[in-house]
Amino acid sequence: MAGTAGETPELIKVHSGAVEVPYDWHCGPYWSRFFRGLRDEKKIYATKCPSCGRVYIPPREVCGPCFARMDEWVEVGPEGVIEMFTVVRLPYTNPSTGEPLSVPYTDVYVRLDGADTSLMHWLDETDEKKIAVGMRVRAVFRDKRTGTMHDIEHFKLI
Amino acid sequence: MAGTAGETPELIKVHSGAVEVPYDWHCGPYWSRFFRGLRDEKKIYATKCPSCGRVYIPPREVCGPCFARMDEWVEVGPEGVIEMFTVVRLPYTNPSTGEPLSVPYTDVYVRLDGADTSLMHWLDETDEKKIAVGMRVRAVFRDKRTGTMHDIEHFKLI
Amino acid sequence: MARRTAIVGIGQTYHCARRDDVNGQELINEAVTRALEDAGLTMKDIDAIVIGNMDHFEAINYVDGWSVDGSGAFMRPIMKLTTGGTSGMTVATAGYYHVASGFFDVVLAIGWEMNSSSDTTAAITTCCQPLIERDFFAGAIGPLAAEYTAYIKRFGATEEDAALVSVRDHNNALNNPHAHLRTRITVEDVMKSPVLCYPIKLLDMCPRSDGACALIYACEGKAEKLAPRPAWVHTIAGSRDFVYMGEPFQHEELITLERASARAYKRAGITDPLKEIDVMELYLPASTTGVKWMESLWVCGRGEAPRLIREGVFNMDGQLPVNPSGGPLATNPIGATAMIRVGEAALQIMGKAGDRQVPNVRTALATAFGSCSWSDVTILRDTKP
Amino acid sequence: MARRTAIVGIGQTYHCARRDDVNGQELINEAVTRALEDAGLTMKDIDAIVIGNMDHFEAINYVDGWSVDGSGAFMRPIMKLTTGGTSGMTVATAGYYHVASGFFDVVLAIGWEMNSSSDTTAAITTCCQPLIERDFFAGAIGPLAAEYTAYIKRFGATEEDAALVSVRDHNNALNNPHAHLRTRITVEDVMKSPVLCYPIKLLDMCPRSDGACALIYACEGKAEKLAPRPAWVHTIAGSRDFVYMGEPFQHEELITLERASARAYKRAGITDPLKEIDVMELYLPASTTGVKWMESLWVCGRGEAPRLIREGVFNMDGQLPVNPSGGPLATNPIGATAMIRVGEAALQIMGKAGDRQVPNVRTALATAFGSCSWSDVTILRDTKP
Ligand SMILES: [Zn+2]
Ligand SMILES: [Zn+2]
Repeated sequence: MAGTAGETPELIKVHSGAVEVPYDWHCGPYWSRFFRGLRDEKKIYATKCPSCGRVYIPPREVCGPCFARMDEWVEVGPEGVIEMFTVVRLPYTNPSTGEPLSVPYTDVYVRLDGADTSLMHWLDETDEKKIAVGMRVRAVFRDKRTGTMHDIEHFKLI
Repeated sequence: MAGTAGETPELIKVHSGAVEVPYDWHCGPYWSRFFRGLRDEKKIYATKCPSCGRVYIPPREVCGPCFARMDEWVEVGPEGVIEMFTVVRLPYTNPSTGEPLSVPYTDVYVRLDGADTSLMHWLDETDEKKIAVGMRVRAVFRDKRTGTMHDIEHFKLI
Repeated sequence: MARRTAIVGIGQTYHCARRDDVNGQELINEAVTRALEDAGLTMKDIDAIVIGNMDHFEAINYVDGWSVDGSGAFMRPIMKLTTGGTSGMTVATAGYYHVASGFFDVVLAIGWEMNSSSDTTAAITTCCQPLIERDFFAGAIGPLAAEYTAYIKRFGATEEDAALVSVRDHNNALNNPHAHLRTRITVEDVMKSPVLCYPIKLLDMCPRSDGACALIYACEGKAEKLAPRPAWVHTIAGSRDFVYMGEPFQHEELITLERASARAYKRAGITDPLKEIDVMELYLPASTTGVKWMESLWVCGRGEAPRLIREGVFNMDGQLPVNPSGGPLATNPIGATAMIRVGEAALQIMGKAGDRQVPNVRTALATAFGSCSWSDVTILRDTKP
Repeated sequence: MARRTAIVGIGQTYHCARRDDVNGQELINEAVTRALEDAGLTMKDIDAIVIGNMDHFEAINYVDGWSVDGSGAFMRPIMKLTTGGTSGMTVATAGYYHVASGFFDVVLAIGWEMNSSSDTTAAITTCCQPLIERDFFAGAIGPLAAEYTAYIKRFGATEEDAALVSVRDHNNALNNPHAHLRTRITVEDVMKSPVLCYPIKLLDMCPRSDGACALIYACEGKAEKLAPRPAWVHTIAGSRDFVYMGEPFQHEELITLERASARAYKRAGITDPLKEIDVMELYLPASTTGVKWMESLWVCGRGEAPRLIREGVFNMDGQLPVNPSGGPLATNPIGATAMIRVGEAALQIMGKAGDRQVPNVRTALATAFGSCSWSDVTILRDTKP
């Protein structure tokens, strides 16, 4: 009989390999228009609440505080202000690829001109001594755009 | 401005590719002993409840109905009876690989001799006319065993 | 001890195979907006929210978080619950608890799913231990197919008995504007449809739908003002069983449904469910379960279900109509499916079920099914408990 | 209206970085068994169970299902809840609701996590919309790091202020036999530890732990018999905010904690929390939050937290001890972490906190944090509400 008293039995651990499941995500009309704006016009579109007047980026159907439907579109950016930032130095697994992310890179929260919320994106500077809250930045668009957040390559300090 | 009235705007759908995240699963002492039994002895070990006497396969720490800890190990099988079965003809994605499973194959619930619960596994027959509830089957072990459920290649009709 | 609580509003989205026209949040908002309209309320009237789905079907976790604007949860208490197929009723139950406890007066419960985001069967297999049973599981279909082979062997039931259930539910759905599948079918159509997992064929099995449902629960004192005929919750009972699929109790009867429904009947004072219940909305994921599980609802003895089904007892014009809406065989946005059962039962009580209305409904029962073999039961009435 | 309810039993497992010696179900059983022992109960006394974790951290969904034997849920009502980092308190809250509603007398709440099963930061990023923010998110660490850059800019706080919090919590953990990390550290150690996401360094951030916690809630009438000094639940309040990370309200204060704690104080009759609360167990995932979020708990004005921290007000010998257990910086089995806060607060009320006991605790507060920026607050007292 396996595992009699006194023995130190082997404990088994199983590595899954990658758990892979493909997904399709629907963007719906709001995100679709936002992505079309990036791809086709190199412009950043936001929605404006008819009730409180806040301008939301990324654009969306409903203003949470007002529970009001938004139908008005406005252009924001492409410049804005760093509201906060972090330089990421910890490598972790990119869940979209299963591969480690290469570090360092900088995540930045940009309050685009004309917007009341901030857009998360990358900044092309990873020395924290050269970055400060309040600095102005500008979106750099890629030449080849496919209708995703990465149609903006990153933001740069100006 | 993108998406003016009257236009039928493009709706964007994004395919994720495979969402890949590697996992490590701990087997703990009960499953580890079970897998060691398959791998090292070609034997199927189960646990027996000290309170109600039920013999559980796969083995586990706790008898659910009694909430009693099980420390007694017994050997069950390798023969048993088909309690129920299904021949799978619908192809679906194997979440462990992201690839389509090849069909048909037969899932079988085997009440192993000496056990009070059934073990799920494969049967090497996919013609439902040749399979019946109540038939006797026997576990076929692989030559090369690694300490997983697949140390049993499949069950065969006897 | 609990405060009396009723359903006063129901909202269902347009359900279909692919809702490409909305993202998840917008789908949720569609159900919420319709439920609020149905109850004549605005979001300001909602004290708390409960929501649920199967996160991994969409690979976007924490719907309670990312749907806040659309669900109306901004600065409100919200909880997410997921219990597999039973999720929709778990969420509904939690909505009920929120009000019955006395903490909140008016509560919104939301179930939803964008099934088209992934391979549903692959996603369902992840409820099975990867090291033990996952490779032998085949999602929801495999075990349901297998258990019917045992039932056939024991009681002489046939594949045609299951087909009769499929025909009933599919054809009932013709009366339901919210149903996803609305096509008239025959027993022959079912028998000729492709085998998915023997003996379950394509038309025996529920589809995958995109959709959402929202319910509004209100306390005594408010419910009567919000609805002319509120659907009062009389009892909710749930039962869960073993960890592994091959357990001793689950193959020839659905023990969890037997125990949950027996408990619910006792609490509601029901001794003869076939006579005393006016309509049932059952979570039947496969037509085979519409045979086998009727016995677990105590409407007949062991092995008697095939006869009752052949006699049409559960048809719209029978003694106890089952699934006037068409049930999950017609519409199955998984995280919403069980909630739709409760919502459809409530519509029957409230007299708002339109072309699918059963006359004079005073007592309605809804069930949910999920996970290994779990069951929930809700009983609603037009009178206070 | 709600029935008076108290915590009467607490069970924690051995917490460490890798519990290779158990599988998930066995880990859960360890906490359950200890909680039952602590309350002097057997599983027969338990009427219902609530459980929660982050399924995708282990890639095995539906813990409510596959853990039934170990959790004791066989043929009992069970619910699974998941709300991100707040899960443990959401589960505890649901346990409380189950009893307060009058439906169940004695209820078991379980939080657990086997963090070593996967890359926690990768798993956490899946709470972010994959199409919009996921690539810019960096799990729990990134946003917490970023918000401290804004706080530094606005109020002149320093990285050393955060390090003082880290030193306090790590060194408190030396008194807690259940703590995962038990090493004495200094401010210099923190400042010299590797940067994870600027300005957060390794010793500023919680570890990943394997572990579980279970609480037992009992109704008035039973609670007094089960515990000489039950921890009575006075109020629970939760608040949730926006969908996206870049929203207007969250960067310079934690609005959800401000609103939830204000609501909790009002219900509990607390007007000066610094004086009227005897101990706090706070869900501080990073030392930086132990600076910034104190203001959101109304214990000081805006920008004043650094001064109070430098003065040692929240140390074990200060006016308001925070995290005698060491908090999440010492122990972090994510689905259990928030429940451990409630359990540790209850131990302080019950006088069973051993070497980490604060003298004469009459009122204790626990918090939870998760998702975008969500907050839950629980207030316990030694007297009935
Ligand atoms: Zn607004
Ligand atoms: Zn037993």
